[in-house]
Amino acid sequence: AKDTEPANTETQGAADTTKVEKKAEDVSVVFIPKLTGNMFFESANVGAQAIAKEVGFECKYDGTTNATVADQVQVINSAVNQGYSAIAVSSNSPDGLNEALKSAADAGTKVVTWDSDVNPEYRSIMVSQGTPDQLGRMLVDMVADQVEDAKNAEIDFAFFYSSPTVTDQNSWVEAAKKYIASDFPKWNLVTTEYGESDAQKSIQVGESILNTYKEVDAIICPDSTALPGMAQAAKNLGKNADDVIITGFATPSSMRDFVKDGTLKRFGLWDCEVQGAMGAYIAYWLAAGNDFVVGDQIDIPTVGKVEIMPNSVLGHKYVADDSGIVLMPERTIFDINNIDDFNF
Amino acid sequence: MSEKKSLIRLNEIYKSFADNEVLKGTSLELSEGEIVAIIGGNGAGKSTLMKIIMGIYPLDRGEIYIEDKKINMSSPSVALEKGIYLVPQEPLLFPNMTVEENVVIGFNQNKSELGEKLRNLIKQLGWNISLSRKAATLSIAEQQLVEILRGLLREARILILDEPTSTLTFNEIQSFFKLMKDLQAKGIGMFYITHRLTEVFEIATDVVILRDGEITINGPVSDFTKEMLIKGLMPDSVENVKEDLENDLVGNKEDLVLKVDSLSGYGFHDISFSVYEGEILGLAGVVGSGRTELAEAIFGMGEITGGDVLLDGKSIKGYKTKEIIDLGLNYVPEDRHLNGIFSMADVRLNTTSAILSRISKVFINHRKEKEITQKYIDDFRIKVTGQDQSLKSLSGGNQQKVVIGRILSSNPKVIILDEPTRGIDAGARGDVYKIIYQLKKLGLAILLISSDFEEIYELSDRAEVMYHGTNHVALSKEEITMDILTLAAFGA
Amino acid sequence: MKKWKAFKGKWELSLVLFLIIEIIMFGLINPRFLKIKVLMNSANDFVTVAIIALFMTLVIITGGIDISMGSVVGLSSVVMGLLWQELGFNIWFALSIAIIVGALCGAFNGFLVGYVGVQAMVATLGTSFLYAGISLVIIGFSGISPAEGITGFPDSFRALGHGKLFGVPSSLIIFGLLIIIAYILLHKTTYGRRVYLTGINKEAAEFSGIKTKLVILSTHMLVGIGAAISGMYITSYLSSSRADHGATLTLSVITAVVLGGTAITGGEGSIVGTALASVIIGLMTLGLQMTGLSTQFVGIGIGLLLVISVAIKSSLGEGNLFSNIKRKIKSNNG
Amino acid sequence: MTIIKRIFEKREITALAFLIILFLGVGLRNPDFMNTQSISTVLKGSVLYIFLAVGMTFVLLTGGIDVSVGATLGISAAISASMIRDGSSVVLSILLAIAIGLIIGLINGIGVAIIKVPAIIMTLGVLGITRGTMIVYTNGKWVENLPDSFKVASQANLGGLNFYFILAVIIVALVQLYFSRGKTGRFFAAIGDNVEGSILVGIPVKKITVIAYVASGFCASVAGVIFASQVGFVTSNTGLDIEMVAIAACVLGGVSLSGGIGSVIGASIGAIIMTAINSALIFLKVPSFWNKSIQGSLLILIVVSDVLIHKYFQDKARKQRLSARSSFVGGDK
Ligand SMILES: Nc1ncnc2c1ncn2[C@@H]1O[C@H](COP(=O)(O)OP(=O)(O)OP(=O)(O)O)[C@@H](O)[C@H]1O
Ligand SMILES: Nc1ncnc2c1ncn2[C@@H]1O[C@H](COP(=O)(O)OP(=O)(O)OP(=O)(O)O)[C@@H](O)[C@H]1O
Ligand SMILES: [Mg+2]
Ligand SMILES: [Mg+2]
Repeated sequence: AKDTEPANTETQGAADTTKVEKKAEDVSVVFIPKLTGNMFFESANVGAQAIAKEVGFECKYDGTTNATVADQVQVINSAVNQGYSAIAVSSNSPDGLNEALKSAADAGTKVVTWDSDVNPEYRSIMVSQGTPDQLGRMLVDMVADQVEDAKNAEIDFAFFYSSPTVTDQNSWVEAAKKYIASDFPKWNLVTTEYGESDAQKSIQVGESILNTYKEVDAIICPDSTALPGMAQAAKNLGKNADDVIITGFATPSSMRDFVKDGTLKRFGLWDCEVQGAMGAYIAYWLAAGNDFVVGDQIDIPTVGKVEIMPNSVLGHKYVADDSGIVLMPERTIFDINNIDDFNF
Repeated sequence: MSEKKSLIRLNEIYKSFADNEVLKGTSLELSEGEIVAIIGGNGAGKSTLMKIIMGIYPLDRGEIYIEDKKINMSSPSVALEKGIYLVPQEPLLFPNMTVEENVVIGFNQNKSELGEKLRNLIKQLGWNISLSRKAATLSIAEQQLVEILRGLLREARILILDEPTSTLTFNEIQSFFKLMKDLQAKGIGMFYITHRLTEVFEIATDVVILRDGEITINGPVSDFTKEMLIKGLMPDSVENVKEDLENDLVGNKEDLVLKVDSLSGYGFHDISFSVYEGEILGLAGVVGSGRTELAEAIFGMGEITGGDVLLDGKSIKGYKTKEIIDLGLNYVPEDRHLNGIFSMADVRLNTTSAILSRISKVFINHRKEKEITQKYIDDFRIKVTGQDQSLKSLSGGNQQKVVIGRILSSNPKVIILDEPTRGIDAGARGDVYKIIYQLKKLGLAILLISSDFEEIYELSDRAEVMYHGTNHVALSKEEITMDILTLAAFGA
Repeated sequence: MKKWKAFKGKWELSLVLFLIIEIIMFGLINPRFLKIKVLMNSANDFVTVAIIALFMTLVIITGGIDISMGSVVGLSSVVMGLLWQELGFNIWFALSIAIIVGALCGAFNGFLVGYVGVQAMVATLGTSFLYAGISLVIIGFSGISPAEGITGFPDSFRALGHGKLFGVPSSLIIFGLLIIIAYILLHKTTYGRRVYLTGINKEAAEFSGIKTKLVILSTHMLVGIGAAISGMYITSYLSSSRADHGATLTLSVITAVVLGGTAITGGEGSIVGTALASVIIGLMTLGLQMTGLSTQFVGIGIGLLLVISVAIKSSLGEGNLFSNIKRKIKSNNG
Repeated sequence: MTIIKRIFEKREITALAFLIILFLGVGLRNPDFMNTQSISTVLKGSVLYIFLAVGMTFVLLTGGIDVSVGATLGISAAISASMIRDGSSVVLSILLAIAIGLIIGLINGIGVAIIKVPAIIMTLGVLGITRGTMIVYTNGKWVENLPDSFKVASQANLGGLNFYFILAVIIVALVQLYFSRGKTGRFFAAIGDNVEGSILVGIPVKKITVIAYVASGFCASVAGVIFASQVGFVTSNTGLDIEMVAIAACVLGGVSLSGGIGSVIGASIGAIIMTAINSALIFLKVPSFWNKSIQGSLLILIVVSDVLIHKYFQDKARKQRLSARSSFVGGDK
């Protein structure tokens, strides 16, 4: 890999003296979720639209109801065909979009990813909520925090998320398993179940998990449908946070009632509205004619300055001047104390 | 009879299907207590006219008066309300319902009362039919009985019977006629469609001949003789086939083609007979005697549990239908609609369906296909507008000719004809008979299954009579008479 | 009356007409739509549906249906990927085996429908679960991370989905070739004739010595092969082998076949119709997107297109809406 | 022999037998599956499918099919949930959701019965349109945070049985009664059995067909409301692919896809089977990547054995009847 050369003729010195070469109205961004109709992505879109309005560029939200690579490729192709200047995409697959993104780049479209990355050769910047490692650890820690002497406790736990084919949830779960194996050797995985992003099925499967594995101590649900489903299941069976630890990732609004009534104590997520805003803005920023090298900073209205870090922070091998990562400032753990502070 | 109250009057009815003008200003009247026999060639428009009365088809032009009031016959429910009921030519039962459910459906009365009435009716008719059987398991004949029961139970004022007797046995017909007479006495008017002229004289008060959508003869039965009616039906004066060919009737009994050797299966048992080249072997019997099962078993479509079938001395037991056709045996099925025709497809596709692999290797040879189809259209005088006319728009007789054409296109040595003239008019029947003779002359061995004893009598060189699944009696040419056939078929 | 009838008889012709109107209309809304490159490249996206639809036409003509092909697409993709990556097979050999797997899946469908006599919809509903399940099971056993999938295929294989010949994208070439094959198969060979005859009247076909069970089995097998080819194409196009490729194809495939004029009740239909309908739907999707409509609403457009076109088609038939209206008008005048 | 035959002819009984075997079989490996809690989970979970299957049975009996029920369920759930969340009266919201279901059913019915669009096409089109409309209505958002009072209804028990399940049982009983005793109850099956025959005996075919689709739309919208109450939040993919489960349930319960045969009791048992399989696999502690293939295999196994058993008895009956005909002569002679 080439070494990064900070010397750059166009953006001399500090990158916060950003030159916007195009007028905001001339820039159009397509903001692409993995699938539409999922609360997480809809919230991200709220952030994206808000910043688009604030800055004054056009931002189209486009996706399909199916989280499949093929559908997403079609959406990307259509964006390129229509002559949009940039896309910000949350990818359904680390590699399935490569070709579509390559032709997009060839056609002059700027490519940014958020939430879920692709091979870094095929995008400029990724707005990351954290590495799989970070998120996997976070899942485990949210359980460990609720257990006395977690290191030596013998607890039975289960994973419950959307499907065996979904990319990012599986990557977090893989990381979580590794972390448990090294740091919590006495923990015992009893089952992994899937809710297929189907709310009703999630409840039924949730109840069945509780009925089958009566001794289960913790259920980790890194899926925004499975977590509320699991919580509702526990509630239906009259269980609360003292009987079984339920945690995972979901939007605070879908979990508010469960936290308040004590069904579960804590769960996490990052501020997806902010992430959406960052993704959309960086796409706009690039399309407006800005260049960067790794190490530069971007000033994002309403968010603040963020630094472009090398791909290696996410463990990628591909390192280049024009390909980097922007990390989200913080991930949040929600509990009874702060749940009312968030409205996404 | 003119003083009688008019039940229904049709005035100048016109109806066409696409370009096919079926009814051309037909007028007809039915009064209380009349039985009007309607006869006419296949495709003359008889069924169409009746379906218009029933409100199944809308009419293009014309008026319908019921008891002198003009009625807009927009749907069958209007007709039913006015006391009209049609026993259709092709039974229209609900296969997944029991016989009883089939009969009582659509009534507004109490079901148990209706059931009671139905049982009485059956007793009165002396028919043997189980009310709890599913209609799907009924033979066509039994289905026809159920249809008739429906009509009778409805106590219609106007009853339309479209060829009700075409599948009934002699006894069943007699009890049915008796019942018709009872109804007649009660003042019920009936349209009675048939292809059997003897029945016209037996039961009808009036007779109407419908030819190409126009009424050519109309009047009391007493004004006509059978000969007059035949003449009215057949303008082209169809010559008497039988006499024409009498000389050739000596079969060449040297070459045995098909030999059935104590064959057993489901519905037939220990059947033996032989068919020789250039010979017609009649297989008589009443409906339900097991002939269709036998024929289907020979044709590779039914199970054989014992015995053997030899074609040219070679056993074809257990062969697939395709192989049997290729070896030179072919079959004209009994149920034309179910097993015989591809109704959506055109004449050409129908004709060549059994010889696809013969006229073409992989790609269809359209030229050859056309030639073959045209040959049969010409030979059999099939009335079509072209080779690409769809089968469903042909009349029954012409459909049957197409089926026979298909069977022959496979160049068989033996053909089995199962009720080849069922529901076919006298004209077309003459054509079919001629075709059968032609085939015989060509040296084909023919097994003719028929419940029409007259047909067996006229055509067969020898006859076997089946009764309850066995071949009961074998008759030589001289022995074949209507009396003996009837007696044998009923087990005597 | 005559004109309407001729119109109905030539459903394909009205599809062509519709296609032209569609192109002009979308072209007027967004001129970029008319760029040859955009139009040609749109094939990359709809060809996965079109390939399967071509062969599905045969199944539907026999009176059946196959709703498992989406799962076959995923299964064939996974099989190929695993053979190549885990067992180190040559990519083309792996591809051939994947197509054989597709054929076997189809054959099993055909066996259930033709020989056992299970209703096609039910049988293939069951197998759609089964085949999708098998993909997951073999992934589960292979120990491949479901998060990463299988990727990094050689360039020669990637050319399948990305290559160009005289400027024409490979997707169009594959589509064209398969149209020709399917057309010849259905309209020019005795096999095609048997397919029609089986669909019109299975019993009568049996009495004509046609092995209808085999015909049914083979049509399902063709769909299986079509689905596997589609799976290979999409694997190459996306350079990624995944179990959920094809998960959402079913409805589009059936829509294309039916819009193409094939009667869902069997006995009637044509390859040209299906091919045209596939293109119409493909361009419709592209066109609606290019009007700025969000992709998730394209379903409304396709749904309307399907219902309206089939309603028109059936209204032109005897005894339906149009002729009824005509008759009313006529009888009022007369 | 005849008893066995009777039993196999009554498809409800075979379906029930399979359900019991499923419970016993799984219960043998894991007795927890047979405790009241798990059974109640299954029954509660099956309510949606029962409603869908009942509606679907109306349509299937007439020889049609309705693949739009999932979308109808979704849009009704979204409408009722969002109105209730925004403080509208619960009754009004439910009525409106049901009205939407009735309208969708009416559109389907008119398309199929009067314009004569093949059922699968019509409902497929309406599926696409309804799904799109639902997304427009919800703006792609989930409907969340329904009042607890509305959610609690889904947990209400009467005599140990879930309230919604009891409701479903009552509806099934009423519909079954209507089908077997009602004046027009037999008409649905008659149309699927033989349309021309139905016309001939004066059955108002168009009207009854429209009613069938309206009934299906009604049931789907009721299921939608129940979904909102049971789940407590309505995602945008609510009801996605659920129509296939409903159809599979009907088929398992002996409703024929070609029309004319079937009962709502059978369909409901089928619905419970489909739900029970989901839970059963968890209780069997099978690694969950097996779930789909086991579900598929079971579905295939059930329908194949059903078809084969049926064929066997039909064939046997036919052979017996035919043999009786031909052997009768022995006694006669
Ligand atoms: N539904 C239809 N569509 C198109 N053509 C039809 C239809 N029904 C009947 N025909 C045509 O109308 C003509 C009259 O048919 P119809 O059935 O009335 O004859 P028929 O006198 O009853 O003959 P048959 O003695 O064979 O029963 C035939 O040419 C037939 O092909
Ligand atoms: N009880 C039955 N169950 C099922 N199919 C039957 C039954 N009875 C008759 N069939 C079928 O109906 C058709 C017509 O039967 P039909 O009653 O005419 O008797 P058959 O045995 O064919 O006698 P034949 O040909 O001597 O009149 C045949 O194809 C037969 O297989
Ligand atoms: Mg007739
Ligand atoms: Mg017979």
